[in-house]
Amino acid sequence: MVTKSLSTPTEGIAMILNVQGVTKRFGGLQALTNVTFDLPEGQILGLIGPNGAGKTTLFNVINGVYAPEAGQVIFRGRNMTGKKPYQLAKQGLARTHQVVRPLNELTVRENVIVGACFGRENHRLKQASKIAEEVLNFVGLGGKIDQLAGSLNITEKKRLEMARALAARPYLLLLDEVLAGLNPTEIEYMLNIIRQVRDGGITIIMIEHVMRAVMGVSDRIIVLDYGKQIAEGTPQEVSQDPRVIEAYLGDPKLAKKLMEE
Amino acid sequence: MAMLEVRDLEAGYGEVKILWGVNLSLQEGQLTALVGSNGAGKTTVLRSVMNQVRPWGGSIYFLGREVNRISAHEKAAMGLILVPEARQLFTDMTVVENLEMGASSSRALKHYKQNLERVYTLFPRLKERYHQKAGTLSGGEQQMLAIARGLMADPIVLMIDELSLGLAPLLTIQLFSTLKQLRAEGLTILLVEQNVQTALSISDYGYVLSEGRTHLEGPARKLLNDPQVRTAYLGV
Amino acid sequence: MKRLMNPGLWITLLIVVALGLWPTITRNAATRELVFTILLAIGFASSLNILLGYTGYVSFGHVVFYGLGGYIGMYLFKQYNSPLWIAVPAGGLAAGLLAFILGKSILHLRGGYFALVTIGVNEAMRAFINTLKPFGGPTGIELDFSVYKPYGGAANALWLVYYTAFGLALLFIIISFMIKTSKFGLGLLSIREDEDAAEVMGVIAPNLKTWAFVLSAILPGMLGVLFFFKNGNVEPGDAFRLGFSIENLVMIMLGGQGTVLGPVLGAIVYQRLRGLLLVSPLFKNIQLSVSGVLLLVIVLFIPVGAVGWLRNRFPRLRRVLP
Amino acid sequence: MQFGNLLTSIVDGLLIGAVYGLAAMGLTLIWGVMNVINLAHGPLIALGMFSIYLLFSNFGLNPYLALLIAAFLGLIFGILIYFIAIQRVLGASHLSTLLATYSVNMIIIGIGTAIFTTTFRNVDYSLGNITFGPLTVLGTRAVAALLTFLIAGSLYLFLYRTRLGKYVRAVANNRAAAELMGIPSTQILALSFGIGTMLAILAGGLISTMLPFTILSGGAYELKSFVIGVLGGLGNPLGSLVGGLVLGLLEGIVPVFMPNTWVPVIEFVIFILILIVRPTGLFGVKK
Repeated sequence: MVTKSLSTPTEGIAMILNVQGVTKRFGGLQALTNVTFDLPEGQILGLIGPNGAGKTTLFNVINGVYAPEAGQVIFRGRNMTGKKPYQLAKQGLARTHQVVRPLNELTVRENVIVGACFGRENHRLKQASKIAEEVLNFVGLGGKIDQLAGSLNITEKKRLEMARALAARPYLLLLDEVLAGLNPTEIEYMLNIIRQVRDGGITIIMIEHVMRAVMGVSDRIIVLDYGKQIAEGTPQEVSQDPRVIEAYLGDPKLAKKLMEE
Repeated sequence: MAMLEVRDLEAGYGEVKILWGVNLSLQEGQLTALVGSNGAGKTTVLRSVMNQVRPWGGSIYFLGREVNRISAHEKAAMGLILVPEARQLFTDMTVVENLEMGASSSRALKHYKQNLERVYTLFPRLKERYHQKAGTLSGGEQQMLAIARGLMADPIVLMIDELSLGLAPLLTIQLFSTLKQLRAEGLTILLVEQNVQTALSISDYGYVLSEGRTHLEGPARKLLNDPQVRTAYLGV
Repeated sequence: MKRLMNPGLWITLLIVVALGLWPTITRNAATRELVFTILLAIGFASSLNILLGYTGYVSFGHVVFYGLGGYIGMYLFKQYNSPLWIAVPAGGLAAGLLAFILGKSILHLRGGYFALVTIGVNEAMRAFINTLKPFGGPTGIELDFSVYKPYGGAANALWLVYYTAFGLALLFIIISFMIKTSKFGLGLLSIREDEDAAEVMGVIAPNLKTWAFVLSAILPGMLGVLFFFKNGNVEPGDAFRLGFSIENLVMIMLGGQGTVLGPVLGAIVYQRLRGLLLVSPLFKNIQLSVSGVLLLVIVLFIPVGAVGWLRNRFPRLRRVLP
Repeated sequence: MQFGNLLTSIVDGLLIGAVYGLAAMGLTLIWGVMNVINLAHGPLIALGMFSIYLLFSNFGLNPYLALLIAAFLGLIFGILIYFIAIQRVLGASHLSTLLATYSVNMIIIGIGTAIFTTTFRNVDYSLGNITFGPLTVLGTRAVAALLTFLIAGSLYLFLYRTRLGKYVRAVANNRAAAELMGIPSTQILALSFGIGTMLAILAGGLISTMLPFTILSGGAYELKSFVIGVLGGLGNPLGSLVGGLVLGLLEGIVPVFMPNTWVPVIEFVIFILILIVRPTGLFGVKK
């Protein structure tokens, strides 16, 4: 099984990521306000919140697409604030994108080879090709290996993004809505992959809207709303939190007020 | 007669199918809500109704006429107006210019003066800032301008995508009550929202979209208390 | 070197070898001149393809490397009586150096802005050399007939230049192929497809782009030396003619950008077509217009070029035609 | 150098600079509205020169009256080019739009060369000299600059005061939203290309009354238009006028201190530096 070889030694409760007071603005919009959390190695952290809450922006700050106005991102003990995405990739951070970004004119295999070649382990083409095959079989794309990435359907493209990220053999994996648009069977399949990856020792942060799934798989959950952390805890704790329910379904009091008017 | 009717709509991007059979029917003078979680395909419904995404299958009727192949600007000229997601204002142009651009069909031009006055009454803030560039407005003001621009087009049916997205609760209340007022004046409105409770609380009728299909429908108050809606969202 | 066993590479090389040996068989100076022009185009287009086709950056002013190389070579011939085997690499080196400096400063620009700035660089260079006394200013550098003496006279020197261009074209086709099938090349292709996504996967785009730029500049620099040595003189207007870059872009488009065979086929077809139009009494005067119509048809209807079209039409050819 | 000469040189530079600005306006309008770098701009300027030349030399028309006719023909021609060569590649890669416009360049230059050859022509028309104290300027230059300001002013009024002009700005700003508001964006884009072409024709026409030219002369003005466009902000047609004046001033002053041949070096180095540091131009709007 490929996940065995992905494992890295875990040392007690070492923190793989510390996000400290991260703040990010876009023009007048306050996208993130003072976001702070620590992530222990080997956990799955669920990141939830309504549309536009700043979840993807947080990912973009963690992996260096945006530099934050304030705060720090410490990855595996190193301050990586303001570093470029490729520098973080080389340090062992991989991610998938909310809107899939396949390299369309390259084959599925080549897409994954890019991940293996330029990620943390810096493989040669030949070795990378082997890794690509393994990882593609692991995510269930073994049969499409020589197709152009552009010709895959959305489910397959999501798996391809996953495979590309895994081929880099990261320490930390950021998953941005890998379940969105999948049917229940496909969601189950993907969750199974995610659990196996975690069991292989890779730490995961996942942004997800499919609640049943994220509640089932996460060790801990952070809820963002308007760029602020409004709740944090185990899935049970979070799902009981009135603020979370409010953030998702809207304010019942507000609704009542509107009805009375 | 239904003002806008969507039957078995199918659509997608590239080879990816997003909508698998959407049905909607807007009754005259009613406020209808289309709700659904992120990624359910709400925006795609609106985009295909306007032909910004070409429908793959199904039919769209506006005022009883089949309009599948009619381009967006012609539909707008007929009075079918979409206030798009993320506002899509003309950010380099002033507030009043944005409003002027709203009234670009000959239909809308006829009522330009009245509509402008009505919009300024609804949103006095816009009158104060009429000479400011739209891009420099706050999020709430931008949303007001987006709705106002839509109203300037003299809509017969007004569709609004994600009205409350990124807005503070107080502003949301304000805008929702404006919608109630417009409905009271007889405008037919389709409200597309992620925020279920608030959206359903002001609507007459509601549809719940899930995985590209209309999943549930019914009078808004009934849906509001339907446990299935909650399940569809939180999964708990 | 197993990957060198690719049939597509050998087809490409075979075509160029057959073309290159044609004047050797006919021993005809006119044929040689014709084929020399084609080989020049093959080399230039194949080099530019590394940047345009593999990396996805449109360099409109690529002729700047050709012109600079030409001037450096001519200066060495004139001032130091330098032999060809020093001047040619020197031209390539100068072009590579310029590309390196430029790469570090302009490759952060994307799309149209990059294309614009390369035009600006070419024009600035042309204007600068126009003022440069050691390079002869507006009149440029003219060689005495005596420079051809060490090569056994002008006739022999012309053959020598021809074979050098031939050899370099072959060499750079192999290099272009090696790049495309290497890890470096895969990095370039990923930048072409989606630069931001590539960086997220760890591709150090700024460095890779710079090296692609340098590699695409070296051969044009060397070819510049050969051409102007043969020509006997160089002037700013000839050395930095913007149209020359664009003609090469057209060849790449015609054959298929991003493929190894594409630029070669494109160069042959374009140059032959141009030759035919020039001698046709009907089209002689509007040769440029006919080429323009042709270009427009390609851009509007087959933007992937001939080889790209074949690859899309017959997916099996993807392996055979790299 | 005497003060009078310097002054004349500067004023001359400014007068010509204004016309450069007019030439750049068309280029930058098209860039701003549809994000296309029009490489056919130079030949279009040359067509402007030859239209005036033909109407003046063959029909004896007053050059300024000829300008009016040429402008109208330019508008129609531009709309035609849009539908034939541009519409299909809009939104495609930059290489596609660049080469599509370049193919138009080749077609015009090819036919133009076949008809007119590349010998120099000039519109033999004079308005005498105008003298103010130590300053003497050619009448045609003064009129050309005056007309440029008039045209720039009209363009401003069109874009900011007329409904149609506002549609152009709306489509440039957000094409999808314009469609949703009932603005027929395709027609507006075609019109914009027509206006951009018309401005090139007008600039060419004015230049033809000042300087001799060939069918290839447009190329130099196209390059200047790039420099001006970047100076004034690509996509900001009125910034072009300022950019043109700056360039003209530069061309007026530089020759006083160093050989004339340094002018293009300085121009293009400025061009490159601005692009590297601030690609949206000095007065550019952020896209």
